[in-house]
Amino acid sequence: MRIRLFAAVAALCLSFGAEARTVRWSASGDPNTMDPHSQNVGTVTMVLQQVYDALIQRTRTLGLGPGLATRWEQVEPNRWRFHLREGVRFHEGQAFTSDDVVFSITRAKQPTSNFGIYVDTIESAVAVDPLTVDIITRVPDPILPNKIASVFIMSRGWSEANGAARPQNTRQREELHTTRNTNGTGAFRLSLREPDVRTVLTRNADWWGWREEGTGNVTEIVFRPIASDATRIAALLSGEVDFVMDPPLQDLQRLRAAPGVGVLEGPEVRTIFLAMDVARPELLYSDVRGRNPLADLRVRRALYQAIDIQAIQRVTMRGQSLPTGTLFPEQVNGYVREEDVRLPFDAARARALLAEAGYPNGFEITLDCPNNRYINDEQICQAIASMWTRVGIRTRLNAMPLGPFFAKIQREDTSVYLFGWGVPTLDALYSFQSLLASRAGGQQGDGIWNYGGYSNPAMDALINRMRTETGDARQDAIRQALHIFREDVPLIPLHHQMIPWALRTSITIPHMANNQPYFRWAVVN
Amino acid sequence: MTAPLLEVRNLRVEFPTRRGTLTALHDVSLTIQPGEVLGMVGESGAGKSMTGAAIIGLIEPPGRIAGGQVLLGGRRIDNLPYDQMRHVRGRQIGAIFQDPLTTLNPLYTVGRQLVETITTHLPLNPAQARARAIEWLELVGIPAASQRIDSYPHEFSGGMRQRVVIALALCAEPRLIIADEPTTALDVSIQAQVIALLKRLAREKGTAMLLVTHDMGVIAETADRVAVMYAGRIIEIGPVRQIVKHPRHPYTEGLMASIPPLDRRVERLAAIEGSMPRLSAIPPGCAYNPRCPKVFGRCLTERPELLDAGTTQAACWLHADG
Amino acid sequence: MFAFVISRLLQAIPVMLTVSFISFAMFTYVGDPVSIMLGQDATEAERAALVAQLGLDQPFFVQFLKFIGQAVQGQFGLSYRLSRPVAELIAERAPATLELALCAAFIAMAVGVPMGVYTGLYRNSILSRFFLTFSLIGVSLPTFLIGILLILAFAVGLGWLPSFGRGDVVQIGWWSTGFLTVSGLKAMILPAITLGLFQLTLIMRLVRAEMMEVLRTDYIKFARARGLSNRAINFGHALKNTLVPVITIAGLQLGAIIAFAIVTETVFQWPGMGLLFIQSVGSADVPVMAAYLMLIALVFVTINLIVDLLYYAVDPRLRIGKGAH
Amino acid sequence: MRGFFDSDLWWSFTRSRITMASAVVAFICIAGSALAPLLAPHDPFDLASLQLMDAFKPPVWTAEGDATYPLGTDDQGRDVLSAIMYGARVSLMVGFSATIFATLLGVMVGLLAGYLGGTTDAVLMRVADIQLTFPSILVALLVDGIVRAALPREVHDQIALFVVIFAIGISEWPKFARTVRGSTLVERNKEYVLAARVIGLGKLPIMLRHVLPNVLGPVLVIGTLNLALAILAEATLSFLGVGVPPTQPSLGTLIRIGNDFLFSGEWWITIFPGISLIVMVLSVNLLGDWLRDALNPKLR
Repeated sequence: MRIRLFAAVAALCLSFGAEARTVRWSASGDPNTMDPHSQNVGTVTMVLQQVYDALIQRTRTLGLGPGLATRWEQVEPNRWRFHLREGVRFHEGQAFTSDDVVFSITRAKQPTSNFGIYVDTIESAVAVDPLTVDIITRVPDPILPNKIASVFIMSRGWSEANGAARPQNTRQREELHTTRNTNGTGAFRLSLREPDVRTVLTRNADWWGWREEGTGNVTEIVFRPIASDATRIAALLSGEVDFVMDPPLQDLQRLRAAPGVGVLEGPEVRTIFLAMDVARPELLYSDVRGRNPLADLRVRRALYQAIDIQAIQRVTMRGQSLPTGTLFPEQVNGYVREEDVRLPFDAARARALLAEAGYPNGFEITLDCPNNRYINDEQICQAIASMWTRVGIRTRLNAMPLGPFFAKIQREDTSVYLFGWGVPTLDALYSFQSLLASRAGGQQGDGIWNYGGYSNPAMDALINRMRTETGDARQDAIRQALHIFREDVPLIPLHHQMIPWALRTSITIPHMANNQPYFRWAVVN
Repeated sequence: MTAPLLEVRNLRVEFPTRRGTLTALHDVSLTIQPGEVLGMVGESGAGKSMTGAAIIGLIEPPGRIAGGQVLLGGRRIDNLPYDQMRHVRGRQIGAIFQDPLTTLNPLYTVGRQLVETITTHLPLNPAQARARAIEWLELVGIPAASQRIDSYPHEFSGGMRQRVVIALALCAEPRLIIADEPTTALDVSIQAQVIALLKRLAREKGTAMLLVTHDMGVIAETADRVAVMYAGRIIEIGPVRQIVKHPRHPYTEGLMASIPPLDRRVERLAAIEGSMPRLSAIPPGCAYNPRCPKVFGRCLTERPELLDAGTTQAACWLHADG
Repeated sequence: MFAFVISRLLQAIPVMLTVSFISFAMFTYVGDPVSIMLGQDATEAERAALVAQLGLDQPFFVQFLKFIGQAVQGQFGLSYRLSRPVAELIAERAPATLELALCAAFIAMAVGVPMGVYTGLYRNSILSRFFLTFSLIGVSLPTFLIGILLILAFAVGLGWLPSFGRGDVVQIGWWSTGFLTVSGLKAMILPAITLGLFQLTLIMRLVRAEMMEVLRTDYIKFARARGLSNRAINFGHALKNTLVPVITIAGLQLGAIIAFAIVTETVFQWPGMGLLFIQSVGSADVPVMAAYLMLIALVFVTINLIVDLLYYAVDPRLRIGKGAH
Repeated sequence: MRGFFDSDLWWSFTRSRITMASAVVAFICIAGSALAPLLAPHDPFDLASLQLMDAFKPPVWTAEGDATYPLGTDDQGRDVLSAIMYGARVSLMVGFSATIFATLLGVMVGLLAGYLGGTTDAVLMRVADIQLTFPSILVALLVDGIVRAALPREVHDQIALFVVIFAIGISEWPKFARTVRGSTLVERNKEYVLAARVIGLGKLPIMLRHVLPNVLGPVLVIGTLNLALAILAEATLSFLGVGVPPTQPSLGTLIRIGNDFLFSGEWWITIFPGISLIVMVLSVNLLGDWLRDALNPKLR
């Protein structure tokens, strides 16, 4: 009897030892929905990509690997065929079929979806048989797989049964079943969701991917948002949290020194830059009347050369940035090292350029800046405001939270603003198309984030070539576009962000340049 | 002469203030025999109440007894530690304050206040104490005492409340009562009843009493002897009849002249000119000299001690060689 | 007794009406719900349809009555920020705030009253001076600074206590409690101290002032003259009379604690109503603000009622109604 | 003035070393912040003078300190001492303005209620009672929240300072109103008021002449203690991020910003503003305490 009891206790201990592998994870923001097609925001994706799979999944090196599709091919210029994985089931038991893929792609195309950019070229999705899907595009789309890797697959039956056949419309303040519930095929399932408080994910033992090489042992993920930087770091240091995705830069030194805590460093595929209103005849927020100084290349160069990027890198970013002179970092397909050259920091030259352009006494301008979106965004803006003021461009800083900031720039109610751009497709076109293509007359998705109104026919032509051409011809178009970017200064590039992650040394997880933790590869000791 | 119940010798009370020390009582000496009623009169601020408070050791800080002695039944009590003095208060010396509205704790029933006083001092259990409390309420003339015992103070009228206070002061059967203006706050119609009650109980129980008042009429009716205070000193002390009929100190004379006589009509009452000096501005010599109609040279420079003046003692140079 | 409660309840009605009016005004006129719900590119027809649908074209009083009707049922619509029913959001967070407030109030009373009594009784002792200095510093320290310093010392420096959140909670029906787990209790300590400290010093100073006032009264002097023991005088007569006004203020302070929880919850990321409220103020989430206001008003009215009843129980003068004096 | 130095107030002032010390400290705070533009070693608002490379300099007495920046610099190379002086200026300005606003409003309402009596009195005091039920910080937050929701962002930023003053002021007036009303009621029934009315003098001038002097003491005490509360309220609002605009940082704003650097070793960015705030509020509180004791003979 006693022996049996002992054995039972021992077994219990063992099973605990073997199974309870919890990662307590924190970041400043909480996902504002659990709907996989509603908000294309990192804070939402970081949770949902644990729960939902896409047809194609990112590999550890951000390459493309099989996901719910085991292989795919471009059968015609306008038609891609995906062969689906067999025997996959959703967390609530529904079998995964091609019908779900068709449904999910259609859902992502709905107007209430925020994922349009990933499905913009798609005409339709057709189920060929239960395990084969064809995606038909309006134009040949060489980078469709890159985009489709960001579209999560839902169950048609579950979504329709729960009245969530279209994505939640966050603009109209509605709540759908999908706002708080999930039903994916992914490595983890959502077991508790308390918005703003905590989100608990538990291991989906049936996930198809566990059989593969290099998967981890995490059984439970507890995510708690902690908005205050100081509190978040205190929680990590005191052992209440294991993994902080966005540690404040000023605390890195201390975190590195703390016992049991380490910092994983690495670049992010995100470039921080300043965008300017170059289109209006007169700026909205400036004292210059009758003309737009920012339309003048000399003024743009003056603004550029007034910025001491090294100081920002060293002091404001504490070394956690890669100053750049180009539009995207080297991980992105199309990167050209020769074009990644900054105009040098030269305050005297900046003043001279201003005088040359007819502003010997400088002018006044308002810099719009988010204060909780990018790493040290407001501090960067403060530093730039002071640098610009020193060469005569008296800068008023208008820093605000992400929500109002995005609303403001989307109204084009701005003259200069700080912005950051990540490239989830890891292809140059995504950046050029969104940021620099003319807004008027272009294709869907052109210039959707080009709120400065930059318009250059040469650039538009090159972007069109990127869309359809392949191989060296395409690379040549990218090279030329990057050269125009460098010469014409449509945006003032600052740096690529580094994204240090802070975590207990008992945890290993691959650092990803898309700033997404993939807990399927995490190991807890 | 029997041994006095209370003897106060050269009592001196001081108040340190920011502008130097004020002396509230100078050299106050008096005796009270068992069963005797000593009246104490004087203007407000003369030190009457202070004397009473000093005797039961309840001078408010920062005031303190700076000199002299208080003896009760031959035992010195002014220097007793708090816990021993506590057994003197209530048990040996009872006290009655001026305003019955404020002397009773509003949150406790009168019964509870009586019972706690009784059980503090007498070896009675709560039930016995309660019975005793009811007796006392009856004794002081509270109608339906056995019911009213559970009433709160605010449920009684002013006169009734003072009766409750008297019961409280007497319930542990002290040998001396210090009654500090017990009727001042009451309606005139009730004053006489309360005084009569006090007098009757004191006599029945053989309790001595220090009756502090500024009402000479009450003194004349109740007291055996009278002490007159002025500016912190006793300036005349003697049997009540003598003081009333033949005051020896000019101040006492003035005081007596201000009493409306009951037996004849007068055109106007004599009032003493001026007012008592503040403690911080007592003139040299006799403190009464600025107001005294009979002032002469010596009064301005030397202060008179209590001198025998016939049947009383008076602190006045008029009796220097008397 | 019954009449007393009824009269107090009747007095609460204008308060609640006023507050609901403010809420309603906020809800209706601040932040233009139509624009918020439709976005900027809506047509005039769409606007008109929504106006009719929301009943915004109806007379003012009809709207107000409807608002009250819905408020009574706890319906405040969806949060602009979180797209979830406001009532649900608040119900989820209320237990956290209430538990925190109760703990803080307990600390404030359990420590503040004895300290106040002590400093009132022994005015010049060294300990009293120490307490008084402590209390002055206490009222001069902003709550958020206390919280930051406590985290720095006990969470980061010593690592004894958690720095944020509620720890593990146990769900009892709709109520989530942190009292039943070790981590929940540990998580409570720092926030409760932070929140309670300011109130503690207030209560201590109040009790001290009242105590000194009471000790000067005639009935205390008379009690001394009756030879009662110090213990009976200080802790019976004096304390009981001191506590009458203290109950009132302390009751009101519970309200203040719930309000100040906003600050503490921000510092400690305590998932309560205060944190929800401050996030709503930051993003102009009017439905949450309006609902929070109503709820707080309700809590305050309730607290006031309880305070009155306590008063009634403690002070016999109130029991026979007015005109007793 | 001689009368003042003769008075009990002055006497009790000279008796208490703590009070004198706090008066000196309060004076230094007020003078230092009022004259910040003249006294501060740097102008923290002059963007052109900021050198990013000078950021995060520790205080002068540490190994890497720089005499140019006695208390070190913040993340933008701003001199912490100057920032504190300018910040205290905003804090005190808001505190004083809010308190004066509350005092004027409270005294006016109190006089009116006490003087008019009847329904006006009942209504005004009921409003005060209701508001007193709500903690002032909540009222201030609500006022700020409503204004924030009602006005466009840009407009709100421009008037944010006034919103904060208004919000804090409006949350504190009932205390004043109650005190003044009480005194007014007492005075109203005094004989000289009745007499003056009989000879045809207006009641209001009498009330003003006689009531105001009588309530001056309590109002001064409440006002002083309230100043401390108002400064704390402003700091709290600014710490919560809903207070003064970031372009005019107060001590609370500085603490909030510095809070980010508290754990990373750059403690001076938050500790010095924190200490300044505490010292300032403490000295005002001590003065208020002394004033209350000195004006309230019962407590002596």
